[in-house]
Amino acid sequence: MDLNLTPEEFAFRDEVRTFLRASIPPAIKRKVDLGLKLVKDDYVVWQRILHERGWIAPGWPKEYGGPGWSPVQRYLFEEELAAASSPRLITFGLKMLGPVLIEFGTEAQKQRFLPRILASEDWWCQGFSEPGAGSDLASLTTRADRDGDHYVVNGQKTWTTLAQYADWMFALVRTSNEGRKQQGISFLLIDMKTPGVTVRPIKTLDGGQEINDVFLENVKVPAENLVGRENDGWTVAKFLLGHERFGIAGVARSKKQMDRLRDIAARETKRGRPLIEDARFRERMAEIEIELTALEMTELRLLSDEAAGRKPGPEASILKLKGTQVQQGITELLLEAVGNRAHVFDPGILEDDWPGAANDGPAIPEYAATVASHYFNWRKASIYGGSNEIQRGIIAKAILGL
Amino acid sequence: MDLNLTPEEFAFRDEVRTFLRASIPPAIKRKVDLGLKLVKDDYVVWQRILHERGWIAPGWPKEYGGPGWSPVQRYLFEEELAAASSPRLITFGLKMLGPVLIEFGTEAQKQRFLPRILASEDWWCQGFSEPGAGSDLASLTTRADRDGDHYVVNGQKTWTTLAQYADWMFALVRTSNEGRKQQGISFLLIDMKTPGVTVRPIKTLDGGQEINDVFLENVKVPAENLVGRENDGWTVAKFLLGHERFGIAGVARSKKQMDRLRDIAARETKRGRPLIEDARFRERMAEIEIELTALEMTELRLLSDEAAGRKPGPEASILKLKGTQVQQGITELLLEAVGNRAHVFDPGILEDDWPGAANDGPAIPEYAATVASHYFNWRKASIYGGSNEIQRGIIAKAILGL
Amino acid sequence: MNFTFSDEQILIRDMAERFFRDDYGLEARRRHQALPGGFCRDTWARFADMGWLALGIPEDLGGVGGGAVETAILLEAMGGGLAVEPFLSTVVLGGTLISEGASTEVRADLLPGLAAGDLLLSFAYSEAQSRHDLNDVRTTARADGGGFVLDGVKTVALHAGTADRIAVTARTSGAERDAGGITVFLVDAGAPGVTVTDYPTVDGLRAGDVTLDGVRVGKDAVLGEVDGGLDLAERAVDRAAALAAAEAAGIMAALTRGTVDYLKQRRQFGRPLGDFQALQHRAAEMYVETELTRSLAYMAAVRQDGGDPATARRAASQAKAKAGQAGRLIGQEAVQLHGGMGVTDEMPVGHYFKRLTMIDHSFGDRSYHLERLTDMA
Amino acid sequence: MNFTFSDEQILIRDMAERFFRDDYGLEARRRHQALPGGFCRDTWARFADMGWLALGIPEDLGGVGGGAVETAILLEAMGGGLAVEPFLSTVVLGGTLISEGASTEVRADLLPGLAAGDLLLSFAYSEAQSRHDLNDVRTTARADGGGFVLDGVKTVALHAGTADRIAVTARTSGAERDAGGITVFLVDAGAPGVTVTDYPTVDGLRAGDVTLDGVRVGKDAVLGEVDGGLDLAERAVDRAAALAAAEAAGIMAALTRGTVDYLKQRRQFGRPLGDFQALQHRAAEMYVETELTRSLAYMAAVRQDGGDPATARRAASQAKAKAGQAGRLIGQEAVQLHGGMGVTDEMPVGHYFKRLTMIDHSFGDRSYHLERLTDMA
Repeated sequence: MDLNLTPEEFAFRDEVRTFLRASIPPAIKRKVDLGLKLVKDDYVVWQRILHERGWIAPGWPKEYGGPGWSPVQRYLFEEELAAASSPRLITFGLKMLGPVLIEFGTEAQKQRFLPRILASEDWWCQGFSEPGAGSDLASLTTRADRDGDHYVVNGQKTWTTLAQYADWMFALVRTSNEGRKQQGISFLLIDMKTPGVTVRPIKTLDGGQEINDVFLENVKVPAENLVGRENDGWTVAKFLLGHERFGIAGVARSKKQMDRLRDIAARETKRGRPLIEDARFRERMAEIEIELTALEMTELRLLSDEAAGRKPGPEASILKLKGTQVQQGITELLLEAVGNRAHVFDPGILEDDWPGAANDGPAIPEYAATVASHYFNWRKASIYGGSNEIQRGIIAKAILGL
Repeated sequence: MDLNLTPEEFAFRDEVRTFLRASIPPAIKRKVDLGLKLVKDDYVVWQRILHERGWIAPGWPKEYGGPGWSPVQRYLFEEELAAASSPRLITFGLKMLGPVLIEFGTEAQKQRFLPRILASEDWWCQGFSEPGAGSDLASLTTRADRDGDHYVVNGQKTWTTLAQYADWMFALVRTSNEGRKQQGISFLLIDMKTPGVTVRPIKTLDGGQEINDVFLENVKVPAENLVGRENDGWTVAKFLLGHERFGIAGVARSKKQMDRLRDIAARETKRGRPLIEDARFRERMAEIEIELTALEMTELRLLSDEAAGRKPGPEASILKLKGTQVQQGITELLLEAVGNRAHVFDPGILEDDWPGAANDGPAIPEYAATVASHYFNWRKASIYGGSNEIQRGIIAKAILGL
Repeated sequence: MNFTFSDEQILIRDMAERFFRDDYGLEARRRHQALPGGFCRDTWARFADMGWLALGIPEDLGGVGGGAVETAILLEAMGGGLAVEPFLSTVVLGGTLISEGASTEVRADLLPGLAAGDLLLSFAYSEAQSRHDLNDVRTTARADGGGFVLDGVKTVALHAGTADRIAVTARTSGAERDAGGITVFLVDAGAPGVTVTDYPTVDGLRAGDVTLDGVRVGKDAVLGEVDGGLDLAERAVDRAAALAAAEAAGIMAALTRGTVDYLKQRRQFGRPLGDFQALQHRAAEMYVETELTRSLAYMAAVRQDGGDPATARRAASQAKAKAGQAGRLIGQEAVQLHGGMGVTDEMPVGHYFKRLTMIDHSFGDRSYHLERLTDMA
Repeated sequence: MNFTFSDEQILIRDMAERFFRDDYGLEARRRHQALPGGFCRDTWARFADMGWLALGIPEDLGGVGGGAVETAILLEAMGGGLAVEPFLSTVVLGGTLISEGASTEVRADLLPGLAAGDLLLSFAYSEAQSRHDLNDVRTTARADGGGFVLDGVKTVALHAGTADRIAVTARTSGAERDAGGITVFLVDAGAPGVTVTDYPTVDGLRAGDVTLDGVRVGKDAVLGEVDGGLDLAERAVDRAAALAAAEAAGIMAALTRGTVDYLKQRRQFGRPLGDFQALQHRAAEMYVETELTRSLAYMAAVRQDGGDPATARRAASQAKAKAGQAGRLIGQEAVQLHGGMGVTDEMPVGHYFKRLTMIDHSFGDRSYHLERLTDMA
């Protein structure tokens, strides 16, 4: 047990830090720092920079283009990404489909899709949730009927994040109604340009537009786009949802948000003094820092297990559950920090090219403009990717045996 | 809507206050103020004083010996009782069995038992819980078999509060195994001196001894001691558990405990100043006072409904649920207030005649001696009389229709 | 002592609930928000017709009497109805300032118009540095001839953009955070030197920043006492805090109801969500917290009318602090229990959640009121 | 960087867990409590045999080396075993003070005895007025000839009644709450003028008040620097705080396990309690909080050995504050989920609950450590 970095780990961190800080485009950094809307191009530009350096897929095996890092190196990379104000890397291809294809894909599928994921040439979205199948994912009803060398897909997916940018969707579809509902599900890759695919945006409570309905009407999908065996998609889905614990706690980003909170609290005033000098506010910051540190140490314990060869287990549910609580706790403190400026809504922040708080605009400093939207928007964190209720159920059943 | 007292209410309150403060024996008051152990005699002496004044059973109809007070008067009386450091009045006869007999008892039962309850001549205990039937009360198995003009009772009751003092027990027993488990239960009055009744104390985690196992072995109970009809005891039990909302929130006593907390916080020091001047501690006191005030106002709303003729409904679950949370919250603050003196355990406080903290004893002031025991002991409040889980279930089902 | 509504109060409640159930709703709200000024003038006129704007105004000035409890009843209904109209700013803040601070002439001049729906008001007491403290005033009012000249910038004044008159706090003497030396002025929104930057708020209402650049007002613009305006301003804001707690209670009740309905209707794992005990218990907590907030809100309303000022202040802070804590819990739980539907713009839950959240940040947030209670006790 | 136990550490853990599973337990604990001094000398000798008392002591002084992580592993097991022996007071507090503060001669004189189980220690730093602050010292030490004369009363010193030597903080200069001017002395428990009032604590351990009435000690009784003892005292207490968090984590794990077992076995309404989702979710929270506390406890242990003092202090406070919050939650939930059984003296749950609660009130409670973090940041 040693919490200090080795000299090699120090050197690695410095190398990563230097590169990331020098390479991130300032316009993208500004958007991330202020919590502004990022558009497709922002993500793609940045991901290609990382790809060129060979760092876009830290979790992939070396033979498929991963950098071959140890868990500690991956942890340090996540830290430095966040510290450098990197946008979140879009996970659908890199952390979800990529590993799935490496595990279950045919050689042809791997050769066709993996390089394009690494190069951010294809934007993937995830077609899992349906209007009638949220937390109870296996009750999905989108149908894929085999017709010669094609499947014909009919149904509706919802809550499909950033589908408006997507070239492809990986989807769970029902190919059989026999047996338990988990049986009869298949994992299919769908070209979003296929006739019959319609994307309709869903406006969220913060005014943003990240999620969508995707309607699938007689969509013809070549049978070669089946991943794994027909009717065995649940196995693929479980692998996808369970295999990746890196980053699901969001520790590095929460640390960055704590920096932001400290920065804002230093600018805001209370009774004529900087808010950050207020003992009560500091205590609430200390409380959340305890939770964040506990979360980080727990993540490190699990990573150490993994480095020692243990398979990822249901303990990762702690990371998702507590991670979102910490993230949401920080958004609450940010909201409180800006006082009654929290009311001010500048619709411009939802636009791609917000110039910043105009001098003659409402009395909201640039740093405060997105705080309320962020608080509202981030309630989704404890709902998606397995809600906190689902995570508690996993812990109760898979760990405690209840 | 008027939160001020009318002149008549003021006069009533003054009358009650004057009498209670003049009448409470100082030795009893001291025990209550310090949270020391009360023995049977303490309760009986005090209850007889109230009985002589005609105030022992505020909830009873006038014709049975109640004072005929309005809900507001009863509320004021509870307030003044607590403020005068009255022991809790023992509820088994006064608030449980009394109203049951008035509603369901035969004339002979009323004449025999009610006057003795008023005069504290009989001490009653409650024989409901069993080792296998806690929150799921209706699954009780203690059997009463009819044998001529008697029942023969066999089984075990547990968690029987103050059974060691009891002359009589009212018990739920199974007289039939047919139908739903709620059917086949009868409500029986058992003389504790009957052969076959054995009381065994259960030590609680605070070291005290308030609860007991009661073993019933071939106990002969005259059939005339059946209350209500045979196999209809569940109706009686539901009436007993549901009819009394006065005082279940414990508002008056919690106010008294807040006074005690303020007193202790004024004596304890932090960084060379009285603890009560510490902003962080004050804030925690303010938080709990908000909850206590909210609880009190909610109780008043419900009492006003009752005064206006509405029947008590499931809303009373709020009072029990929140009432115990407030009480337990105060015990937490008391524990924190005394700092590391909380460790000190003086077994003498469990004795009847504790002389007070001796000058050459451990460095614990008299006011702090019972604080930790009280914290531990009071965890029971959210378990007995319908646990908080049961109360949430009642709210979800009976109020929200879930 | 009693906690029951009078027949008249029940009438007000039933009428208001009926109005918001039948004639308002999420679609109407969206339409109102899109109108100039961000609310519906016709609806405002109906408020006037129903006597809602006349509450608290004496009958000889066009009012209907009544007090804070009646207003709380209305606001609870408005919470459930998600109203966007400038009721708190005009009737509660503005109305209180004029009723308690204005001369007989000014009252007679303005209150009938307020009651009739012809006069819209705003109270601009906040400044960029002031956080929730009313005594932190940099805006100055310099005596000049018989009147005053006002200079400064006030921020986040509710419905300032549509107000005909704007009450402002300004410093007539003393240093920035002194309790003394503050005066409340009623300024014509169209007066030379007054600029209002109007903007939407995140909860779908409107607010504005008010710039005062050498604005000249007469002596008759003073509400309350010169240099002694802080108490008047705090009374008005305390009243708004108490009544906002009632609005919050109305929202909480709507969210609890909506969540329970959703749990009953939505099926997962082969049965309604409402069958899951963990969710039942959480819905029960929402209900309990709603009732506790409601109790304190009405207590606070009662305490705002007459009686001991310290009691009124404490009651307002208790109710508002409770509304902040319970509102956060209930809002977050409602969204969480609605799952993915909870974060969409389509369902009412998100709109309730936003309004409830912003009530916490209006008239002093939970932290502010807790600290105030701590200082007070 | 890694967070894995070495093979040797795993050995220590397995041995300790086996000992407490096979050779300890609630009945043994009751027996030990009833013995003179409130613990079992034979068990203490076994602790010595197993090398537990030699942890942190150099090999040439009879020790086995090792550091805070090994000690945390032991304490986690002791938490699960509900041990009543004076390990924290003798090995952690006393051992640290001597190892870090004593002269080479005194260390060579005392540490072998400590490792062998022949020397019991206590650290009396608390006074009636001091709450959790180590700098609040009224006990005086007056220089006299080559030595000092000590006067004062120390309170709630863990296991003072059985200690052979008692370390005390006393003021050699400065005013009551000054950080400077405090000196740590190691006093013979049998020295003239030393009186120990020994009493049980609510969690089944023992503590004592120590009266010093003109107690004469030599210069060699000083641990650390004259007037500069606060830092040494705080290091010892911080180490105890960090390791008490590990003990707390062990208790939390035992409570979570015990509660889960109870939920599986106890039937209500025709099925095991463990089938009820609301209870499942609460058990899951207990598990999560246990793991978070354990993570911080080991972090804090690692940080106590060498490295930056501010980092060590912060880590100790974070772990102890977390143990306080999580301990309260888990202890209360365990009792509640055990229902009526939870408040009896018969089941282990109540004893775990009491010990866990009192850990919060040892070495600074949650409020103290939060405030310290607040002052520090």
